[in-house]
Amino acid sequence: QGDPIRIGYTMSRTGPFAGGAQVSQEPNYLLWAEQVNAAGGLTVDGKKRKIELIGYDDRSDIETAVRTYQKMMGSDKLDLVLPPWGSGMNFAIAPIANRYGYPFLAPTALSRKLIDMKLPYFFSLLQQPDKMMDSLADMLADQGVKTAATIYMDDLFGLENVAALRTAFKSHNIELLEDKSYPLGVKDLSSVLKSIKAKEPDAFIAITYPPDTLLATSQSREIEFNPKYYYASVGTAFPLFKQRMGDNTEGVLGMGSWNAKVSDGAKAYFEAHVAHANKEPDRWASGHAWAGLEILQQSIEKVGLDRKALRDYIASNEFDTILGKISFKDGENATIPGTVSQWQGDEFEVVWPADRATAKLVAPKPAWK
Amino acid sequence: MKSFLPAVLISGAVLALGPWLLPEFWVSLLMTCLMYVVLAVSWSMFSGATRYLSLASTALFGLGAYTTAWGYEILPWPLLILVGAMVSAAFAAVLGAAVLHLRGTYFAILTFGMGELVKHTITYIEKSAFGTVGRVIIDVPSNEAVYWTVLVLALITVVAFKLVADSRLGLAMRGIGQDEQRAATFGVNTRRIKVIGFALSAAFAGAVGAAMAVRWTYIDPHTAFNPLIGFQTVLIAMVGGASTLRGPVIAAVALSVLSDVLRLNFPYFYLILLGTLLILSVLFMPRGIAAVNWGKFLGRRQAR
Amino acid sequence: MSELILELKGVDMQFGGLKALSNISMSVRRGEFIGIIGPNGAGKTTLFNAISGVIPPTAGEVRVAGRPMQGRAPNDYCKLGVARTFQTPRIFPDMTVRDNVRFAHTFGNASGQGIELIEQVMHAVGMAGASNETAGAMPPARQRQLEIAMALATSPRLLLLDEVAAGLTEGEVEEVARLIQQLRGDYDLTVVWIEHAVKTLMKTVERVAVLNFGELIADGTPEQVAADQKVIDAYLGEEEAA
Amino acid sequence: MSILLETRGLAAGYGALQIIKNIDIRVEHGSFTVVVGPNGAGKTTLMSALAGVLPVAAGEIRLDGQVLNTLSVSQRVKSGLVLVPEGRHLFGQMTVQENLELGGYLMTAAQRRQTMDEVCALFPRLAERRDQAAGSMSGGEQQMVAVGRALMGRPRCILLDEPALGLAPRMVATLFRILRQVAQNGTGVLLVEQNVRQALSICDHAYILEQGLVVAEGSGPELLQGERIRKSYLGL
Amino acid sequence: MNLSLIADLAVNGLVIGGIYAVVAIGLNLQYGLMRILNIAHGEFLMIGAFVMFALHTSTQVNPLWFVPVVTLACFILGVALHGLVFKRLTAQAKSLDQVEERSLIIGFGLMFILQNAATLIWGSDLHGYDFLNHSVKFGGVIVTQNRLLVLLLAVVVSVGLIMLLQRTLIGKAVRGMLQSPLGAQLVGVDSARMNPLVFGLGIAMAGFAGSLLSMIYEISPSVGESYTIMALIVITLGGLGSIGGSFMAAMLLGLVESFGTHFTNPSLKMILSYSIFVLVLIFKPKGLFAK
Ligand SMILES: Nc1ncnc2c1ncn2[C@@H]1O[C@H](COP(=O)(O)OP(=O)(O)OP(=O)(O)O)[C@@H](O)[C@H]1O
Ligand SMILES: Nc1ncnc2c1ncn2[C@@H]1O[C@H](COP(=O)(O)OP(=O)(O)OP(=O)(O)O)[C@@H](O)[C@H]1O
Ligand SMILES: [Mg+2]
Ligand SMILES: [Mg+2]
Repeated sequence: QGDPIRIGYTMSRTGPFAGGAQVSQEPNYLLWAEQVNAAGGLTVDGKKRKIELIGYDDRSDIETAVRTYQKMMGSDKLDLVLPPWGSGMNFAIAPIANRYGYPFLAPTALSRKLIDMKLPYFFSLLQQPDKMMDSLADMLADQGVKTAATIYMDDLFGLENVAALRTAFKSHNIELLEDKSYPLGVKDLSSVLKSIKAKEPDAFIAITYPPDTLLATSQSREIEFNPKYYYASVGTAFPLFKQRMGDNTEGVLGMGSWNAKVSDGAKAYFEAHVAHANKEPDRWASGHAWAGLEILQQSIEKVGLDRKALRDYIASNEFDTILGKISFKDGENATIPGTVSQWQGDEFEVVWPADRATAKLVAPKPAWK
Repeated sequence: MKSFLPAVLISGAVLALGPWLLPEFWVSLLMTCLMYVVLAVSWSMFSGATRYLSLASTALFGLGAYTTAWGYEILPWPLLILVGAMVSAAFAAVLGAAVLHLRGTYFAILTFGMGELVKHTITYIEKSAFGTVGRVIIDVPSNEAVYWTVLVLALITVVAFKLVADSRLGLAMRGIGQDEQRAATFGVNTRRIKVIGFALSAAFAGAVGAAMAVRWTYIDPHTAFNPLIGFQTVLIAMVGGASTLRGPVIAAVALSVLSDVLRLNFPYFYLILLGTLLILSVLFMPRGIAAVNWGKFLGRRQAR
Repeated sequence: MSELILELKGVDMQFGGLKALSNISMSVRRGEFIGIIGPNGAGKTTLFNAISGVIPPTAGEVRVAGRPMQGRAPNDYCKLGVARTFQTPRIFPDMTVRDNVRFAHTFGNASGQGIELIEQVMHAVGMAGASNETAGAMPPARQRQLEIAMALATSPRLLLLDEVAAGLTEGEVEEVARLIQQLRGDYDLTVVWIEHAVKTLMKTVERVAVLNFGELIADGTPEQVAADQKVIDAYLGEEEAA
Repeated sequence: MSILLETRGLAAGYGALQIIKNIDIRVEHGSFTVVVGPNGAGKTTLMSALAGVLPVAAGEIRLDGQVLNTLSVSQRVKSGLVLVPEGRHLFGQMTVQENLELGGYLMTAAQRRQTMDEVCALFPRLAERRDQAAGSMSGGEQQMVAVGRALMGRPRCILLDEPALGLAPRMVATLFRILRQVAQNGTGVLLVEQNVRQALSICDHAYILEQGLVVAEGSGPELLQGERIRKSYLGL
Repeated sequence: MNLSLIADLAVNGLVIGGIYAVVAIGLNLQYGLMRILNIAHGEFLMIGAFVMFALHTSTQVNPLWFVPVVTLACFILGVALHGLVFKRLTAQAKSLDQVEERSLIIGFGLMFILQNAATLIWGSDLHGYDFLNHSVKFGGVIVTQNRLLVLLLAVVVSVGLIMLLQRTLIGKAVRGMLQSPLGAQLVGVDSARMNPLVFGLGIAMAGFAGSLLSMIYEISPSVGESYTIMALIVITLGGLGSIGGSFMAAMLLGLVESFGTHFTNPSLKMILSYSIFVLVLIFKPKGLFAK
C-alpha cells in the first residue's frame, strides 16, 4: 500500500455557479474517489494507492479559483488536479494547468474558443455547441421542420450556440423567425414567449441555463405555447426538471447524451450515483464527467503518475467509457457526436442520431397538461 | 510624511521579494491583498472623506479590466494599465458631474446601477457589433510580473492617499463630508472638488482592474463587472475605518488572508465563521480596526 | 460717498405659498454697521440666505461689490468677501476647533495673509485655549463663537451675523457687541447683525433695518426706527419703545 | 401647595465627569419655578438628569412622591414629566402638525385633537404653518414648535431648557405669559432661562445655579433685588 | 397593436410589479425607517422560501397555511436578531451615517452566515414546487394564479402597512425615532420596544415575500443577492421610507419591463430599466414620488 494519490480541485459550492456544479460535477468526483478507495485504490506501478481528494470552494469567483489552483499545483505540488465547473473557470484554469503540465479533462467547458487555444494538456469531454446544434438541425430537418424561433442567453454559451444554430439552420433550410436574447438572472420571459407564440414556429429552441429552462418551460405552458418541437438546452437533463415539470416534460427536447440504457457501465454508474448522492445524475454532463474520470483512471493504471506521460497517453489513445469509445483530437472529444434527447415517461431518452438513440423520437410534442 | 515615505519604500522593497521567498500561493494571496489595498484605499480617498458612499468600484474595476480585454492585441500591457486608469477616471468624471448632487444611499445605489448599466451596455455592444461577448487573451504576462505591477500600484495608491489627505483637495473633501453647503460658504467649489476627487480615486480602481484582468484568460462582462468587487471594497474600507489610510490597508490584508485561511481549512462552513467574525468585529470595534488602540489593548492584556 | 458692497433690488423669496421675502430693495455701503430686527419668521435669516448664495432668491437682483450674482454658488459669494454665521451653528462637528478655522482660512480669501490669521481670530473670540477640542462636542454658545472665528478666517469684507448672541445673559450680550465693534475696526469689516437683543443692538449699530412678514418696513438710524410706529406695532411693543 | 417635583442630593454628569452636585430643588403643583445661572453652570445637565437623558449619579428625583431614578425617558414622559430640550430636537423632516401629533403620542385621539386646538390657539403661527416641515421653520418658530409639542403631552410637570432662545422680545413675553397660564392650570413649570430679568419678575420661585451647585434660592423679586443677580447677571 | 395585447402586457407588468413590491417592503421598513442597511435582505427572503419549501414538501399541506407561519417565524427571528446585534449597534452609533455603515457590515456577515447555513441544510442545487400554477384567462390576458395571488397580497400588505404607518401615530413615531431619537423619547415613544418590533417586521416581510415567491420561482442559496438589489432599486426609486412610493415604483418598473421586453428584447430591457433608474435619480434625486 503506497501513499495516497493527492488530487485537488475547486468547485463552486457557493455563489451563482453552485447550482450547476453540485449537480453535474462534484458528486461525480466524490463518488469516484469513494469507489476507487473501496476497491483498494488505483494500481500505480504495481502498487495500490488510495485517492485523497482535496476539494475547495471557489465561491464562483474566478480569481479565487486561479489562486487556489496555483496553490494546488505550484505550492502543494499535488499529484493531479480535476477541473472546476463552467466555461469561464476553465478558461482561466486550463492555461495554468497547461503551464504546470497537469492533464486537464474538463467535463463542463463549452466553448470553441477554448478548444481553439490548442492547449496540449487540455481535453474537453462535452460535445461543443456546433456539434449539438448541427445534430438538432439535422433531426428537425429530418422531421420536415421549416420554421423555428429561439431565445438565448446573453453570454458566451448562448452566443456560440445561437451562432452554431444559425449556421446549422441555414444549411438545413430552416427559417429562423425570431431570435431574442435575454440576460442572466431573468425573472420573466412571458412577453417574449407570447410574441414568439404569435409567429407560430414549428420548433422552439431555448438556449438557456437551468433556472431559465424551468422558467421558459413553465411560462410556455402557462401561455399555452406548444410548438411541435420544444427544445431547451441546459437543465432539461437534470432530474430536477422532471421533478418540477412532472407530466409536462413529455416530449420536451433538450441537451442530453446518455442514460442508464446506453451501456452496462452507464447503468452501474447510474445506480451507484443514486446510492451515493441520494439523487440521480443528470443525463448530459454527469455522464461526461464520469467518462473523464474513467479515462483518467485507465491512463493512470497504464502509465502511472508521470503527468507528461499521462497527457501523451490520453491524447493518443481510445478509451472505453460508459458513453462508448472516446478519443481526443486537438483536445476535443472526437468520437461522441452531437445528440438530442427527449423526455418520454420517466426517462430522458437519446433520440438522435439514430445510432446512439435509446428510443424513437415522439413528434409532435403532446399538449401541455 | 518624513517617516512615511521611507516606511512605504521599505515595505515595498520587502514585498517585492515575495516571488523569490514565498510559495506561489502566497504570492497570489498577497496579490489579492494588494488588489484590495488599491481598491479600498482609493475608495477611502474619496468616499471616506466625502462620505459619498460609492459602489462604483465594480464599474471602475470592470472598465479597467475591459480595457485590457479590448486592447490586449493592440497595446502593450503596461500602457493598457494607464489607459484603463484614464478610462475609469473619465467615466467617473462624467458620471460624477451628472450624479454627484445625490447624497447617501441614493448615490450608493445609483453608482451600483451604473455598474449594471455599463455591464449590460457593453454586452449589448459586443453582441451587436462583434457577434460575441468577452475576449480571450493569450500570451499573458508571468505571475511575478502581475504581482510586481499590482504592488507598484498599491504603493502609488498609498502615497497618493497621503498626499491627497494632506492637500487642499483632501481638506475640502472632508469638509464636504461633514456639511457640504457649509463648505461652499467657505469658498469651496464643491462641485469641482467632488468630480476631481471621484475621478482621481477612480483612476486607481481602473488601473488595478486593467492589471488583474490578465489572470483570467477569458474576460466577459459578467466576470469583469462582478458586484462582489464593489461590495468587498466597501466592506474592507469600513471594517478598517473608512476615513483612515491604516484601516483599509490592514483590513484588506486581514480580510483577504482570513477568508482564504478559513476557506482552505473549513471548506464547508467557512462562511459562517467569516460572517460571525464580521459581526463581532463591528460590535467590538465599532470604529474600525484603525481606531483600536492596539498597544493599549495588548499592554492591558499583559498587565493582567 | 463710499462704494456699495451689497445691493438688493426687488428681491423675492417664495416658498410654496409663502412669500418669505417680498420686494426687498436695500443697499449696504462699505464700512457700515447695520442691525436687522423683526419678529420671528419675518424673513431675517432668509435674507441672509439670499445674500450669501445659500438659497438663491426667486426674483429680483442681488449684487455684491457691483457684480450681479444670479446663478452663483455660495463659494462665489465667499470669494467676493461675503462671510456669514448660521443661527443654528453649522460647524464641522468631527473636526477640531483649529481645523474648523483652518478650513475657512484655506478656502476663503486669506491667501494674502499668513496662517497667523488662524490663531489671531481664535484668540479674538476667546477660543485660543480650545483649539484641540472637537467642535461638535462643545455647547451651542461656544459653537456660535466658533462660527464667528470661522467667518473671520475667510478674510471677509462683509460679515453677516445671525443671532450670535442668542442664549447669553444681558451682560454677555454686551460683551459680544463690544467684540463685534472691535473686530469691525481690526479687520475693516462691513457688518450686518441680526439679533433679538434690541437694546444692545440699537446702542451698537449705526443703522437698523426692520423686517416684518417678509417686507422691509423701516430702514434708518436706531433713533428713527425706534420712533417708527409701524416698528413699534410690529416688533418692539410699547414698553420696549419707551 | 404640595410638592410635585423634588430632588434630593442630586448629582449627575458625563461619564466620570460630575457637573452638578448635591442639588435640592422643588417644584410645587401649579407653580412657576425658574433656574438661572451663567453659561456652563450645569443647567442643561440638571434638566437632562431630571428628564432621564442623563443617568443619576447620586441622590433622588421624585415626582409626586414616586422615585424616578431608574425610569427611562419615555417612562418619565408617561408619568407626566416632559422636557423641552436645549437644541429642540424636533422631527425636522416632518410637518409641524406631525410634530405636534407626536407630542400627544401617549394621548387618545380625542385628547390629541383637543390639545392640538389649544396649542394652536396659544401659537397661531403653528396653525398657519401646519404643513411646513418643522426643520424649515425660522429659528423662533421652531422654538414654538418645541414648546407646543411638549404641551401636547399634557404634562403634569414641564421642564423647559431656554425655550426663549431666539424669540423676539414680544414673543418672549408671550411665552412667559403662556407658561404662567399653564402653571395656573395646575401644571408644574420648571424653566431654565437667560432672560434673567423677565424670568425672575414673573416666577414664583427661583434657584441660582453656579458651577454645578445651587448657590441661592428665593422668590423672584427677592432675588432680583439681591446683589448677586444685579452684579453678575444684569451688569448693574 | 390591439387592445387585448395592451391589456395582457399591462396585467403582466402589474404582476411583475407585485413581485417587486413584495420584495421591497421589508427592506423599506428597515432601511427607509431605521436606516439599517440590511444587505442580507435577500438572504432572509431566501430562507423564508426554503422554509416554505421544506414545510410544504414534507407535509404536502396547502402552502397558503404556511405563509403566516413563515412570516411569524421570521418576525421572531428578526426581534431576536435585533436584541443580539442591532440594539448594540444603534446604541453605539452617534449618527445615522454610522448606523448605516455599520449595519452594512453586519448585513454582509448575516449574508454569509445565512447562505452557508442554507447550503449546509438544503444543498446548493435549485429547489421548487408547484402551487396554483394554472393559468387564468380573460380576454387576451393570460396569467397564472400564483402570480395573481402575489399581486393581490402585495396590494393588501402594502395598503395595510400604509394605513398602519400613515394613519396611526406608529408610523410617525418610527420616522420620528430616525429623525431625532431623543425627540422621540421625549414625546414618550418607547424606542427600546419599538425598534425591535419594526426590525422584526422587516424580516417578517422578507420571509413573507420569500414564502410567496417560492410558489413561483426556483430557489437556491445564492438567489438572495438579486432580490436585495431589486429591493434597493425599488425603494430608492420610490423614495426611502415611503411604502406607497415603493409600491408605485414597483408597479412602474413592472410595466416598463413588460412593455419594454415586448417591443425590444429582454437584454435591452435591462439597459432600459437601469437607464430609467439612473435618469429618474438624476432628475428626481429624492425618488419619483417625493413631494
Ligand atoms: N425652506 C422653507 N420652506 C418654507 N418656508 C420657509 C423655509 N425657510 C423659511 N421659511 C419661512 O419663511 C419665514 C421666514 O423665515 P426666517 O428664517 O427668515 O425668519 P427669521 O426672521 O430669521 O425668524 P427668527 O427670528 O425666528 O429666526 C418663516 O415663516 C419660515 O417659516
Ligand atoms: N456631553 C458632554 N460631555 C462632557 N462635558 C459636557 C458635556 N455637555 C456639557 N458638558 C460640560 O458640562 C458643563 C455644564 O454644561 P451645561 O450644558 O449643563 O451648562 P448650561 O448651564 O446649560 O450652559 P448654557 O447656558 O451654555 O446652556 C460645561 O462645563 C460643559 O462643558
Ligand atoms: Mg432667523
Ligand atoms: Mg444649557
